[in-house]
Amino acid sequence: MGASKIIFYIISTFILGTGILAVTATKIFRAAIWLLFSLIGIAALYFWMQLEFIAAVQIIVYVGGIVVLIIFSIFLTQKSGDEMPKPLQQRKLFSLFAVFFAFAFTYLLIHQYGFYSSNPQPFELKISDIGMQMLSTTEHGFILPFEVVSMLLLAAMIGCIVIAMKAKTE
Amino acid sequence: MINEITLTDILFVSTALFFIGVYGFFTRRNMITMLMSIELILNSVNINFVAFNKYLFPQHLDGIFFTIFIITIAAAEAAVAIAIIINLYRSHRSIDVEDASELKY
Amino acid sequence: MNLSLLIILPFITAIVILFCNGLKQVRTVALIGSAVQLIMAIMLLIQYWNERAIGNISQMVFEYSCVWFAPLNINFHIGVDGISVAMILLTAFVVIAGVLVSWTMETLNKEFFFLLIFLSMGAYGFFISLDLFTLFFFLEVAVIPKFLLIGIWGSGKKEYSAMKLALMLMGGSALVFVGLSGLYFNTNINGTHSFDVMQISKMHIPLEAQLLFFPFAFVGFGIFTALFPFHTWVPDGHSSAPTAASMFLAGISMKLGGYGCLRVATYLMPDAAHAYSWVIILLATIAIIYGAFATMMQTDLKYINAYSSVSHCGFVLLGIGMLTQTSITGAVLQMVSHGLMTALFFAAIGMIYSRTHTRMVEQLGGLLKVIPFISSVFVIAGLCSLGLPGFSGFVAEMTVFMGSWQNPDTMYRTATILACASIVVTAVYILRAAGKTVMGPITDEHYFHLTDATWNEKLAAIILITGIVAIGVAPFWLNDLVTPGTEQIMQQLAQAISLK
Amino acid sequence: MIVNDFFMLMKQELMIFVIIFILLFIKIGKDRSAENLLYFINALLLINVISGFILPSEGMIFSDMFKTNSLIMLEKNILNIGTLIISMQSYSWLKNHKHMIEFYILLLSTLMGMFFMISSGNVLMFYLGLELSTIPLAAIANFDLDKRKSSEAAFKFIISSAFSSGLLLFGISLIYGTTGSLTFSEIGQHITSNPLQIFAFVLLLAGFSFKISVVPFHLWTADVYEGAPIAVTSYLSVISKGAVLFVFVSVLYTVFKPITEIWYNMLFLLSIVTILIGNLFAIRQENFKRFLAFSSIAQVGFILVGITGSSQMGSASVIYFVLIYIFSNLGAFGVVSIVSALTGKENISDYKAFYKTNPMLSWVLTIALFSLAGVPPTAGFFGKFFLLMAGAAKGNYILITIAALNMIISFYYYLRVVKAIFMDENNQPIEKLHVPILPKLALLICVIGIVCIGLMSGVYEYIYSLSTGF
Amino acid sequence: MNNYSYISLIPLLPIATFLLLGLFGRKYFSSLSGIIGTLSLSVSAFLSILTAYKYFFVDGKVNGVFQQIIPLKYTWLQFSPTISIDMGIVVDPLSVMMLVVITFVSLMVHVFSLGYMKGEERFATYYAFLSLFTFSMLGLVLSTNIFQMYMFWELVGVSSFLLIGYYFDKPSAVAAAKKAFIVTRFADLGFLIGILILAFHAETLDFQTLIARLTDPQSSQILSSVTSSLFGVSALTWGLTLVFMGGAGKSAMFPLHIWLPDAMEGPTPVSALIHAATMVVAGVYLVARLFPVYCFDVSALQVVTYVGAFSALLAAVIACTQTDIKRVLAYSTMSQIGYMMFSLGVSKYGGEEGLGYMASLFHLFTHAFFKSLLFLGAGSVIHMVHSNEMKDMGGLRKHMPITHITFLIACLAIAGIPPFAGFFSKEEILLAAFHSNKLVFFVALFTSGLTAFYMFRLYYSIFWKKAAHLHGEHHDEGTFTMKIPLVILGACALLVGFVPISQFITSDGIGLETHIDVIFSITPVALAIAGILLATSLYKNENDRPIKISLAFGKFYEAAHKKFYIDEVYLFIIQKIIFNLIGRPAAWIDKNIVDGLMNLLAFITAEFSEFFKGLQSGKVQSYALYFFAGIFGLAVLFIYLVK
Repeated sequence: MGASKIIFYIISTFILGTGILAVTATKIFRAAIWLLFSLIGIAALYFWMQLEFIAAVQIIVYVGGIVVLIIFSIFLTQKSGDEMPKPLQQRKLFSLFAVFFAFAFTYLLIHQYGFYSSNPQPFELKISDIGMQMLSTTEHGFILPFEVVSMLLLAAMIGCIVIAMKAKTE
Repeated sequence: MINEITLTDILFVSTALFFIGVYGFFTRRNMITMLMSIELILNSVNINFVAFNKYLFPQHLDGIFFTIFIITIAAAEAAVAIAIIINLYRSHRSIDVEDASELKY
Repeated sequence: MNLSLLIILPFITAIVILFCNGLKQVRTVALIGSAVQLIMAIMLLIQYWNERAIGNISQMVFEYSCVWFAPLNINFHIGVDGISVAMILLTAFVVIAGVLVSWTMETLNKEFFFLLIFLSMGAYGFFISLDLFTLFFFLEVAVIPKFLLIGIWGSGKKEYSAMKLALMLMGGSALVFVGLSGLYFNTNINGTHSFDVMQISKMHIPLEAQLLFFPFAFVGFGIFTALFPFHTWVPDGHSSAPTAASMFLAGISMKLGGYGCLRVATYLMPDAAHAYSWVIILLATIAIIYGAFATMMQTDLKYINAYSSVSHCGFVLLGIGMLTQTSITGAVLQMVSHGLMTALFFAAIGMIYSRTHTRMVEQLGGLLKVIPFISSVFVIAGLCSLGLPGFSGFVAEMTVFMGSWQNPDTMYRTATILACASIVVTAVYILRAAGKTVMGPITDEHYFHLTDATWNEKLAAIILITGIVAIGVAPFWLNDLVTPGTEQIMQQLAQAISLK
Repeated sequence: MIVNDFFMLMKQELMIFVIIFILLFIKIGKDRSAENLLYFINALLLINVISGFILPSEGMIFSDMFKTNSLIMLEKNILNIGTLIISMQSYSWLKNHKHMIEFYILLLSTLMGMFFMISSGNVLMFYLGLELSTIPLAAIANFDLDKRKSSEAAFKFIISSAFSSGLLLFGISLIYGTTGSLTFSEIGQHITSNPLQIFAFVLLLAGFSFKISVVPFHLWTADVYEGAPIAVTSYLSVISKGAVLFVFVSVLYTVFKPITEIWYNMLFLLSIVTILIGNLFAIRQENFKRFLAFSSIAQVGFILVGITGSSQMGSASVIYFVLIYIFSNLGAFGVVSIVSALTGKENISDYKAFYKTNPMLSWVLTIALFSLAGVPPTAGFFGKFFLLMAGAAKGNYILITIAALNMIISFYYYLRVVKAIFMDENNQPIEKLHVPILPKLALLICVIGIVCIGLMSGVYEYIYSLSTGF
Repeated sequence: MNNYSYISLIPLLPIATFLLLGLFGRKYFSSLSGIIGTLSLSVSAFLSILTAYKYFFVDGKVNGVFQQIIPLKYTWLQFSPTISIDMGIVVDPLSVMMLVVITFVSLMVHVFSLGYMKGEERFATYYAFLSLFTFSMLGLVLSTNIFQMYMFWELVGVSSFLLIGYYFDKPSAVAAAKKAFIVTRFADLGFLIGILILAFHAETLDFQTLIARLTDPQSSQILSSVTSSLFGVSALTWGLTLVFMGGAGKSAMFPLHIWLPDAMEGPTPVSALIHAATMVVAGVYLVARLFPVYCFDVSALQVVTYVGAFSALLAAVIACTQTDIKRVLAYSTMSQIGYMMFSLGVSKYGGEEGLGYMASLFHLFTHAFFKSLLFLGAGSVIHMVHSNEMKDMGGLRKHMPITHITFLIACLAIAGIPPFAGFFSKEEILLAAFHSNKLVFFVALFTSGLTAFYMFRLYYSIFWKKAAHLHGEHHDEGTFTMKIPLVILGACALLVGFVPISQFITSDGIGLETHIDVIFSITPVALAIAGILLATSLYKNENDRPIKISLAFGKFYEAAHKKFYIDEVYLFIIQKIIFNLIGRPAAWIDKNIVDGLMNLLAFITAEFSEFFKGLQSGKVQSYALYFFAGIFGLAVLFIYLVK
């Protein structure tokens, strides 16, 4: 068993463990922190896959952006130490069952499919490639999605502002 | 060395994470934690894309780019969702999803 | 003659009505419009005769066809044979009478006449259609105005009745739709499908398809014509409707179904018609007998006529189901006859109701003394209904019986005898109603102050009676008009047998 | 790539882009009277509609990210028209709204998202278009800022669509993993009936179904429709649904053609369930918007029947129906929005004896409802007829029969409204409303559309000639 | 052949009168309408008599046989290439005789009504209806086609309905009219089905062809009608019996006679016309018309015989107990028609054997005169007394001499006292019965005695018994127009017995030599005289013997008085069985089951709707769960289960 494999297992366990904690923790603030850890674990996984750029983006956007946003909103809406309302027992059991079944089913399908790498071409990710492709208009160029996403961000921003601006009138 | 870990193993992680997120989405009564579950779901998809791209289709960067766009959109979505949640909190004084069930039947 | 005029004219009339002001203008326009319709219908009859006289022997005359929806091979294809001409005449008669009896309609008169005329457009369109799509189109066009007419201007539990009627008729047309689509996809003309009645009739639809879709088409149309056990919209609908709407409903609308059963179900799917004939007979006989007995128990005049319509329309279905030429001719005659007769009956009931404000048999009495004209009309309608010679009902029923008897199978014979027996029951309930209502002592002293029919009511009644008597005294013209059409249908049916 | 191409092929998107920026500048500039502004914006939208019709062109740019042809242009035009009508109808509501310009910006950006989605030749673009058409919409669903229902609706919308897009993405990732491509054309070549791919397809189908409210992915619909401002509701129910339907048909007919057998059976099942559930819920609704929500679910069931036809007729019928549906549904929503904006009443029972006070509005509403119910001579009849015929072409008469019989139930609830309007008694009917010119015009357009589109066969034939077939 | 097409005028004049009076009479010439009706009818009557003269004496016979002439016939309704209803006119001895009887009696009634109905509010309507009835009856007898006959048959029914219900504000009149119509309609149902059967086998509706085909033992038609059978009875027998059922209904034969007594609610002249001379003999006419075919089928003819004989007896017994004078006359009519029927029944086709046929029609002929006279006389009495009951009468002979005399003549005629008309015809009937069926003969003989008894019971009760105590203003016998018909008919009743009917009307058209067999006549005449004497002793003066006798008969008298409870049986069948067991359940089923099913469907839909509403709980997480379940449901279904 190689070190890489062990590292993978550790990272995986970490991601899943913290993920589970993030969705089960009784205190909301803790849940947010567990989520943070889980996202960091995912970033670690990207590192492990030697995709440093993605890992960086993961950390910057998720850890630095979204989780912070979430934590802010938690502060806005309640006290950090509050116990959250317990999930309904019945639903919990049912969801557990459903999710477990669905997971088994999905993974069975994935496992049966096999996913064999037909083309063992080495994979390398150059940041310049990303930059070039992002602004390219030719095949495998992503300038249009880029523009669309920027539009989306603009719209989302305006939307957030309008909804949030209500505070003034109150 | 990386070949010791097969793609299916990574997919196990992502799939598991996906369903953990789904579970959270089903059971969490706090809106913000529901949002957090969504993030988990999206992250698992990201792992999928990245892994597929790296293991199976290394010629192009399609999966990578998809991941990047998903991350961006997740941010936008989270922002709008949080704005709405806050707005809802103002009127409901609660972010318990069970309380937001005025519209029904 | 350009048949599309039959659609265009009512349409224009309806539109003009929308731009009128006040009852006077509205009803004048409606009357002129319906009079023009009547003239057109009569001209159509004359021109049809001319056409035949000069030796035009094509199955349909005045045919006109243009592409409507090319991708589905849907054409606006119209044309008439004798059967359609008869139905068009019937429609024109009932429409003008309907307009006349609604002469003093007070509330929302513009809408009322608009819907009436609109409804007539649907009926004309239906009868001249030779394309199943247009046929279906007009069939449904005629449903909604009924809903509104009953619901807005009706009486009693009008909303319930209107809803029931609309839903059941829609159910009928839903079934018709399935039948039509089945027919369509089982046709093959150079690789495309067709809705064209004439084309479909020339090809042989596979037997399995016929057996599958005939029930849909037949029951679907059957609902319109009060096929047992889907007749329950009839009593409620008719009794809640305002007079003119009742007249339209029973006089025209129920005929759409009979015509459809004949032209679409039987004509286009002759094998299945043979196969299912016993079911049709069974249901028709039940409708006839059971309708008659149910009528006997009614106390409301409109219910009496409505249930009797169930019974009478049973004759139409019986005639179709017997599958002999005479019986089918009889069915068509019965449609025309019942249309006129029941319209007259409803008109009379409406006139009585508008004066006495009751339709309950036991509350009425001795009206012959105070409103002799209306009462006479009532009695005449009743006599026609019970099949008195000299009126159309006799001719039609006898033709049905005579044709039915040609079918020598024991079950068919039994059905015929039972159907014949219903004429006795008919006599019972008609006389009971007439005896109590117009005869006997006057039951309410208010009745002494009633006024007899106004000119418009008289005119309406006279128009309808003219039609009834014209058929009753001289049925040969109608018979000759209809027979070539039924011969075509018989040929189709005979081919079906010979192919077996 | 030639710049000319760029302007020609993307002219509809660019037009919207320009309008959005004009609006942004206006927002930044000084305050103007809301009414003038609204006239101005509607004029812009009118120009937008007109410009869509001129100089149709065909081609692909940005490799496979964006493709267009006459059919796609037509689809976009249809959506443009719908947006214009909605905008005109919302006049009364927007006139007093503080964030009118933002509303338009967000609305138009969602429209743009739909355009990209329709034009997408690529899953990524499709996904982005989908999100662009969803997220801002969630924001404007909350535009009745001080109404709790509005926030609740927005929350339900965003959280459900986030969940659905999570599942959709999972499906896309599996498709990517099994086919190795994000391009529709390449995906289509690699699709087999492998279980994993079927699963991925189901996830994708669920994503689509969520947007077009197919049972059991429809549950958000009614709540969001009820809570959101009427303008948003009508937008959701016609424009956003229509756009996804366009894509759905083309994706099913081209990309997933190899597994037609499977999706045919799925749609068969889903359409029956959808029609049934939509109908059963519509029967019991009191709130007009909620009622229209369920009725629109049932309508989608009928559309699915048409889609199962998998033929040129199928796709043509779906597009045709969406066009008709826009006019019919907007006719109904238009009246509801006018009444709601002027009186605040949204229940069906409020409409009792509506005809006595507002005959014109009543007629418009009635005609629209009849068209939704599929009664001739309104266009809805033709739309439904062709849909069902397209479905029947496959020879599955069970489906057709069930669908046809369900029309009776749908009839019932449409007629229930008509009954309330015309027949019921009411002591306090809605008073006589003074309808501003723009909504009036919008209703007129709707009525003309409802009456003419069906009878003039040219429309259907045109769409049919453009449809690519199967 | 001479041109007889003018005969069409005979029925057309009355129908024209009907239209004229019916549409405009009330408004424009109310008092004139009687004159108009009478004039138009007198033209008809004149034409009829002219026809009779022409036919019988000028050009009827060819080679000693009266030919059937069909001067007019056109197709009215073509059912199928072979079967059609033709409207036409048949001229043969039978129809010509009927023409004369109908127009003549009708004319008398018209004239009589001028006085009797004077001052009625609906005077014009009355004449219109009379004309309609006359038209229908004339059409009936002139029919060339069995369906044409059926049509006029129905018209006769309806005009009789209108006439009986003339006093429509009297509930009893309305009920009687309804009863008459419905009972005869029920009988017509048999007629109709009979026609259908005959038409199917004979492939024609035309009398001539039909008779030709069904009497030719070699024809394919007879073969099919004899071989096909139901319940062991051949189609021919079924057809003929059912056709007879129609005749029995109109002719008030047991058990379809119940309408006739009630029908006396109509104006009395109407009874004279309808219930004495015309409509009620339609059944006899029908059987006579189809007589060759009946002769071919013995079993059907036997039915005719026994029904006729039984009705004759039954009616006579009931007549003895009735107190309403018109009802007595009604039962007497029924009894006499029974005579005619069984007389037909015992007859055979052609020659001496065909005596019954001739006798029956002879009796029809004579009966028309004296029975209408009786009714008109009764009308005259009722006009005076304003009552139908015997107890209100008595001693009227001085007050109304003409009525008295003519009534007496009629009574003698019906009792069969020579030389009055009834004697001759009854004689022939008894003779015919004697020769072929002894049972029937004895019944007839007994009935004839009874007839004499009850007629004189009637006579004495009206004109003798006690002193007249009239109250009311007018005490005269009625107008001139009322007396004239009485006198004319009285003369007829006296004389028509001498008309040599046997020369003209026979089953095969060849004249028959008849002679009065004095020896044979003694018995019936003696019996009649005995009956008269008995009546004289009981009823000439007021005494208590009748009551004693009636008590002696006990239950039997009671039963006869109550018409043997036949009405009650019918009532039971109609009320309890048809209404309660068929009608009410049908209405109930319709309301609750058939309609209920439709409502149930709606209810179920609503219930489902309620049941499913939990789906839409408002909780976004459960929405997501459904969403999730939907996906995996679909996936599992289509990956593992389908295919």
